[in-house]
Amino acid sequence: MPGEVHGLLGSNGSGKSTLIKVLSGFHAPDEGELRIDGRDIALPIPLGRSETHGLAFVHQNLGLLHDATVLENLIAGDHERLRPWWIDWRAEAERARKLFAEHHLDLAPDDIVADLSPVKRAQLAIVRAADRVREHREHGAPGVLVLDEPTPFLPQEDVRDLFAMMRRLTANGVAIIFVSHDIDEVMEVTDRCTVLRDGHVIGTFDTAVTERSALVEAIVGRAVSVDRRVSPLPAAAPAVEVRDLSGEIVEGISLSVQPGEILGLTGLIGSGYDEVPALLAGAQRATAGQLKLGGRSLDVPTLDPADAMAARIVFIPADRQRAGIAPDLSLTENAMLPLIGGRLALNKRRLRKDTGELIRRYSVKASSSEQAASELSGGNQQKLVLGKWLQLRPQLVLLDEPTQGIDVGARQEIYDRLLEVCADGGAVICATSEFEQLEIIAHRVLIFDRGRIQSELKGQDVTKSAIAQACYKAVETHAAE
Amino acid sequence: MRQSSLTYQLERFGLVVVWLAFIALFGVLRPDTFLTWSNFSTIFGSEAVLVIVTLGIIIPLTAGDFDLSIAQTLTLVSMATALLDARLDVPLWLVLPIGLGIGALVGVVNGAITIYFRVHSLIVTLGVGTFLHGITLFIGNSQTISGVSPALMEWVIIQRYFGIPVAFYYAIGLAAVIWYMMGYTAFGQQLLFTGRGREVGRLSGVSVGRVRLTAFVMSGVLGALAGILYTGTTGSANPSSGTYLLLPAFAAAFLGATCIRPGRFNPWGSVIAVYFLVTGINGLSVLGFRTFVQDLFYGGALVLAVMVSQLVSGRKERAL
Amino acid sequence: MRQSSLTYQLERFGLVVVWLAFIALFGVLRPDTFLTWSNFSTIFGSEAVLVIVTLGIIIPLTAGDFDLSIAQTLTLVSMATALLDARLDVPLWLVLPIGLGIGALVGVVNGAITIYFRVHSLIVTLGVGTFLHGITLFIGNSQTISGVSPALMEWVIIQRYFGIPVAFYYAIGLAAVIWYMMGYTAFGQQLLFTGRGREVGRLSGVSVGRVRLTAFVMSGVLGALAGILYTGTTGSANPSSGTYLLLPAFAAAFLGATCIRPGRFNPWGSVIAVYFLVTGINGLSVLGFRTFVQDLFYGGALVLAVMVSQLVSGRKERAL
Amino acid sequence: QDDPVAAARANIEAYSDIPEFTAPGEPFDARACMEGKSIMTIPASSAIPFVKTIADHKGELAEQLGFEHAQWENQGNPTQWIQGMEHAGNNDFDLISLLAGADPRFFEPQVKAAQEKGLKVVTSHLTGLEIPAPAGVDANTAIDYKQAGKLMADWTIVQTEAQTNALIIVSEEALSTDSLVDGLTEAFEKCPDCTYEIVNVPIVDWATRIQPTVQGKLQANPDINYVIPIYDSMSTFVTPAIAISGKRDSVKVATFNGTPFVLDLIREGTVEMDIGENLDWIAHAMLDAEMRLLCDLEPIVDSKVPLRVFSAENIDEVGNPAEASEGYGDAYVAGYRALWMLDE
Ligand SMILES: Nc1ncnc2c1ncn2[C@@H]1O[C@H](COP(=O)(O)OP(=O)(O)OP(=O)(O)O)[C@@H](O)[C@H]1O
Ligand SMILES: Nc1ncnc2c1ncn2[C@@H]1O[C@H](COP(=O)(O)OP(=O)(O)OP(=O)(O)O)[C@@H](O)[C@H]1O
Ligand SMILES: [Mg+2]
Ligand SMILES: [Mg+2]
Repeated sequence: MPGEVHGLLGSNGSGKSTLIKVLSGFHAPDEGELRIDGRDIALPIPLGRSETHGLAFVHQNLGLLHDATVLENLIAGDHERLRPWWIDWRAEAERARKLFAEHHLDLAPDDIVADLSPVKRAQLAIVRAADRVREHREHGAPGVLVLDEPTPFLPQEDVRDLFAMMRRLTANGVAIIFVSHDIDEVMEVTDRCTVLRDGHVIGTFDTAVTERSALVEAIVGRAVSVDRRVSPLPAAAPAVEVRDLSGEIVEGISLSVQPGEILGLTGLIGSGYDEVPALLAGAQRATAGQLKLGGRSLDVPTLDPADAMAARIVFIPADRQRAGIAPDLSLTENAMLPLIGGRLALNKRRLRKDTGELIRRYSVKASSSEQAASELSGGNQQKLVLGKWLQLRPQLVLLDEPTQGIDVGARQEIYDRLLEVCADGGAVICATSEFEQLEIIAHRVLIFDRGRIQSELKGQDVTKSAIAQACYKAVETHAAE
Repeated sequence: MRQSSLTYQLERFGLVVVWLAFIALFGVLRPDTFLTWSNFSTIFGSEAVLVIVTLGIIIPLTAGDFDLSIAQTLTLVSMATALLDARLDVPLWLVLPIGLGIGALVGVVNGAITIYFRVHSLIVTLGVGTFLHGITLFIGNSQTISGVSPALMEWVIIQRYFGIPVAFYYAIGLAAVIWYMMGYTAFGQQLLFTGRGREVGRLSGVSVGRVRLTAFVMSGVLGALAGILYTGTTGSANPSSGTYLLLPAFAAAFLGATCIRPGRFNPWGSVIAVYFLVTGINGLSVLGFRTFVQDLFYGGALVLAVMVSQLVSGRKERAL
Repeated sequence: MRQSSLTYQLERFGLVVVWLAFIALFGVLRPDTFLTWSNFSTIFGSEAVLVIVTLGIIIPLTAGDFDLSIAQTLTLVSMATALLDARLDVPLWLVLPIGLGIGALVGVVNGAITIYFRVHSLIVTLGVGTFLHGITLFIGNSQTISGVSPALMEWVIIQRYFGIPVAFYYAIGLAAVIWYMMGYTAFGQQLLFTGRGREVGRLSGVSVGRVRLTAFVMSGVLGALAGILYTGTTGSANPSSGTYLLLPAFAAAFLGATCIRPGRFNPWGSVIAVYFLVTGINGLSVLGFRTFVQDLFYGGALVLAVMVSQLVSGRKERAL
Repeated sequence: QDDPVAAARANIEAYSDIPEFTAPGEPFDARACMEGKSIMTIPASSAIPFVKTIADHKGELAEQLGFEHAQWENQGNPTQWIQGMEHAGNNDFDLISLLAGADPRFFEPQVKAAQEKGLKVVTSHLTGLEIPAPAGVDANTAIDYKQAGKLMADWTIVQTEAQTNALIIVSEEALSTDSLVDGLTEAFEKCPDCTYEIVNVPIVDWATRIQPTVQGKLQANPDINYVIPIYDSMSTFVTPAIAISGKRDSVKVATFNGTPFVLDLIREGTVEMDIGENLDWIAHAMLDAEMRLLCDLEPIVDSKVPLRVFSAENIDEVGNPAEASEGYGDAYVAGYRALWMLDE
């Protein structure tokens, strides 16, 4: 409907992205019809033609070319406005600067996208789609903006900005399809929402009159509690101690984790909290820092992933497609890589069997352990990655956005696994921007600001609102300065 | 601002600087012969065919595909041109479009197989190239065909401007056209997105298959054009001519991607790379070095040039 | 279950089936000469060098790198072996390690430049290869060197088992070793992750740079071994020997990746691909077809084989 | 007698007319003695027309003479030569003829193996007269390459009035190169004012190195008035180098092999002189020598295949476009028929 924000919800693999890719002409549907602004549109839509129907997209992976400049990405696919035989780069750059200024974005047309932070990339993708919609409207099309999970990369304040932008657009009659796993966001911004499960529509709800729990139930198919799942720990000697850790953003931070504890790290994007796991795992070079673990002392700047593994530290990165799994390779190969070390004789049957067990234990939906990892859905890939690392029985588990793009049901399973690690006496450090997740599983939360630890919340104080308050207090302090 | 920084400019024009340094070196050693206009016009005039082949391969390379068949396209078209012209007396205005048509057809075949069957372009173009070589041997009866009409040679190497054979200007003109196409048209952008992020390209509405096909057709046509110029340059066609241009063309394409627009295959970079390598060979020959020294120079210069370029850019990880 | 499905088995052994079909066809046409053990022993024995070169390139290919210098490594080592043995009378037990050492050194150079300077392996190995060619011309004075000691030849082609020269068994033995290495050692897995999921590998403790370097060293050593066998096969060394092998080896590597273990470079697939292509050429020679038919066959068979393999697998999108 | 120009002119004139037939040996009954015998010819490359034509003509002659002749089609790859050698060994051939560049030094062990099986292995049209048979082959039927070298030099001496300044391009790995170079240097020694420079370009590098090398040399030494590519297939790369250097009027090309396309270039004026051999004649001569070997007759070293100098004056005799076997008369056909006692 014009001027409506329509939410699209559903567990992982329920078909949200797929539906959106059908709209963009990326996939051809088996059957079905599409009506935009009362007109029937023939399916499949030829690639690149969805725009003529007034659609504009922010895809789940943003759809940016990292090797290219901001400007090149901005005008990519802008078939309507651009003359095919003459691109006036100067004029385009001017236009881009205006656009960025309008949206208060700190982007330069000449920057290479690969050098941008994830936030800026998301902003670029969103501003691109918004711009496109505006253009469509100038051409008389109704304008439909499709946002497939645009928020995981964005700090809270930018989410606000985004919502503000969405409201501006809807006020002008633009229809918006908004995909998110964050039910609060959906509750806040949408007018109606549709829930998908296994590719089927479960129902369409009027947001204003729907209970949160009803939505969750529709998504998962059963009721899920979002209650806090950890109880306070008795004080004990720390299992892990980090001293004076410095990296690209973080500067001289120290922290410690006791056995069985889940330590949450959070903050606004860019505050450096997400750097800590990568530094401690040796995935990224630290400039300084000491790590004490199980009586051993490690020099963090000289640490590389192999040393970390030897010290029974495991790291689950945020970038699943690139750093989590090798999509071309089989589940066995993906899951068993850390186990095989430098062995000269691999027992293939044994590895397959172990993988089969792992798949079962972590309830990964897969048809065979010899399947290519790319054939799994994102959530199942994440469970596989988790299984791959947790089978090492680590002393310290480092997580970076472990549930990014993961549905409510699968999240619970992941939490279960993490709690098992704690029960075995392991320590967990989890960097995430999802405050709700911290409320559920973190014993303690450190809030980062400008590369330093700004405050700490413990036990019953760990709540969504308390974390949010702490985060924004920092911003306000800066603003006051 | 990255664009205006000194390092970046050094990176962009590093190869040009090295080239000038070589010219200076040879010039000091043999000022009387090396530093003459006639020598430079020789250098510029002689490698037009290689420049065009290099320009041909960078188009599919930008789209992420290898075209190894271009050398055999060149040979086939060169042979067909010579046969049509010298043996069958077909008028030139008809020979040229036939030649280019053959090139386009080869491009369509390469593209269709690569895209429809989703086979790696390397193996497709290798196979197609070998097949074309068979056709060349067949139609030319494994012979070298000479007796090409003087008009063709006239318009390739005899005619000169500023002492440089006209073929050079064709090559430069083509480089300009491709530079414009890559940088200032929507197709150029689509080519880039196709090569660097196929998925991303499709999501932004690029018909990846069509772009790749078009790229293959373009390289086929450029290969054909190179073939026609080859015939015009040598006045004859032989069944192995193109084979030896393949590796030098790839060398120039990759070396060219380190300058002017570092990190991307680009036409001016390719042109500079070709002439940089040729200048070295020519200089060594003028100085009277034995031919194996040319190989040492060629290999050494290639590797050193990219190494230096990477050092200047701070050993940045590059897609190519 | 994908592994046991008929299509998958057909995909795995499709090339073998086509190969057998070719053998049957030639056999029907010339049963007296083609279908003889001696003919097959000729085919098997004479292409051992190509098999080893192909095995050499699939190792860096698996790790995501091209080694175009392997042909020139072969030539250089072949020349060095012949010179040391025939001209300088260095004993064989010393010549062989020197030869292999040269190969390893080339691998180190390729790897070091590619990895440290982060340059695309294509251009590095192209440059290094050309440089090696220059060295070969220099040390061999551009001559063919003959007079290699009979002992070397004895242990390459004179000695036969079941009528097939011993070189064949070396090649098969190497294929077995590489098959084991790729499939059943941690290094093989590391190689695979280096090629297909570099970041995943790195985070799992794989020292990606070392793996790539090792892959280059292995291909260098295999190139050197091929060079030594080449010298032993022909009893001589000439400055162009390897040149003919590069494109066929790449063709066989990519064709081999369509069978046995579809979608991956694999040694048995490579061996089958080499002998499939060679059987065709040999059969055509025996039947007395003109050489252009060999090219048509080679190119056509290559393209058709991968096309059919893709059709069987349902035109799956593949990394290669 | 000391006038180099006159001596050179005499030599050129001796080779400018249609050559006469000289019998290489005694007559013998070829048909009878070749009964049931077979010859395998392995050409240097079936993709080189020069070699391919000789092999084809040998096949036609063998058919007339009623014995089996096969040729091993190949693309100049030594591995293929080896396969041909083994194929011949396995299929009861009596003689292997390595034709015009299939260099037995590339595969000595196979030569030995074939000989052990009782085959005779000969090289045909590979070396100059004064070079011994390489790699232990049974016989070597040679060509007077040295004379060809002399003729190239003499031609330039005559044309420049003994003021030749030549750039000679050679490929040292080919066995015939030594003889050709010997001939060239010997002839130039008799001409005190002549200078020359020899540049080696390996065969694999012809397409990439000849053109820039010639261009560089022409720049470095503007007085060069002749380029002598000792094999005429090199001229494809030499002539554009001269054209691009803008020296088409001052630098001429003299070469050797009589390849048809180069003869056509003479008609066009791009090449000045080419020394040719009659391919059909070569086929006769090589087969003659090979048959004699199989019939246990006196072996032939000098095939007596004549050379002829082609220039603008006599180029019309080779046909248009040039044919490989035209321009040499046909006296040799009758000559060999008599020699092989076919007319009785
Ligand atoms: N090419 C394919 N062939 C068959 N099944 C596939 C293919 N690709 C994906 N699937 C299956 O489809 C399901 C969903 O995959 P998809 O990646 O779309 O999930 P998703 O909705 O994005 O889930 P997630 O939230 O976990 O990322 C998976 O169970 C997967 O096994
Ligand atoms: N190419 C494909 N072929 C077959 N099935 C596919 C293909 N791509 C995706 N699927 C399946 O379609 C289903 C829907 O995936 P989709 O990506 O739309 O999920 P989603 O709802 O967006 O999930 P998420 O929240 O994880 O993004 C998945 O189960 C996936 O396995
Ligand atoms: Mg999705
Ligand atoms: Mg998904």
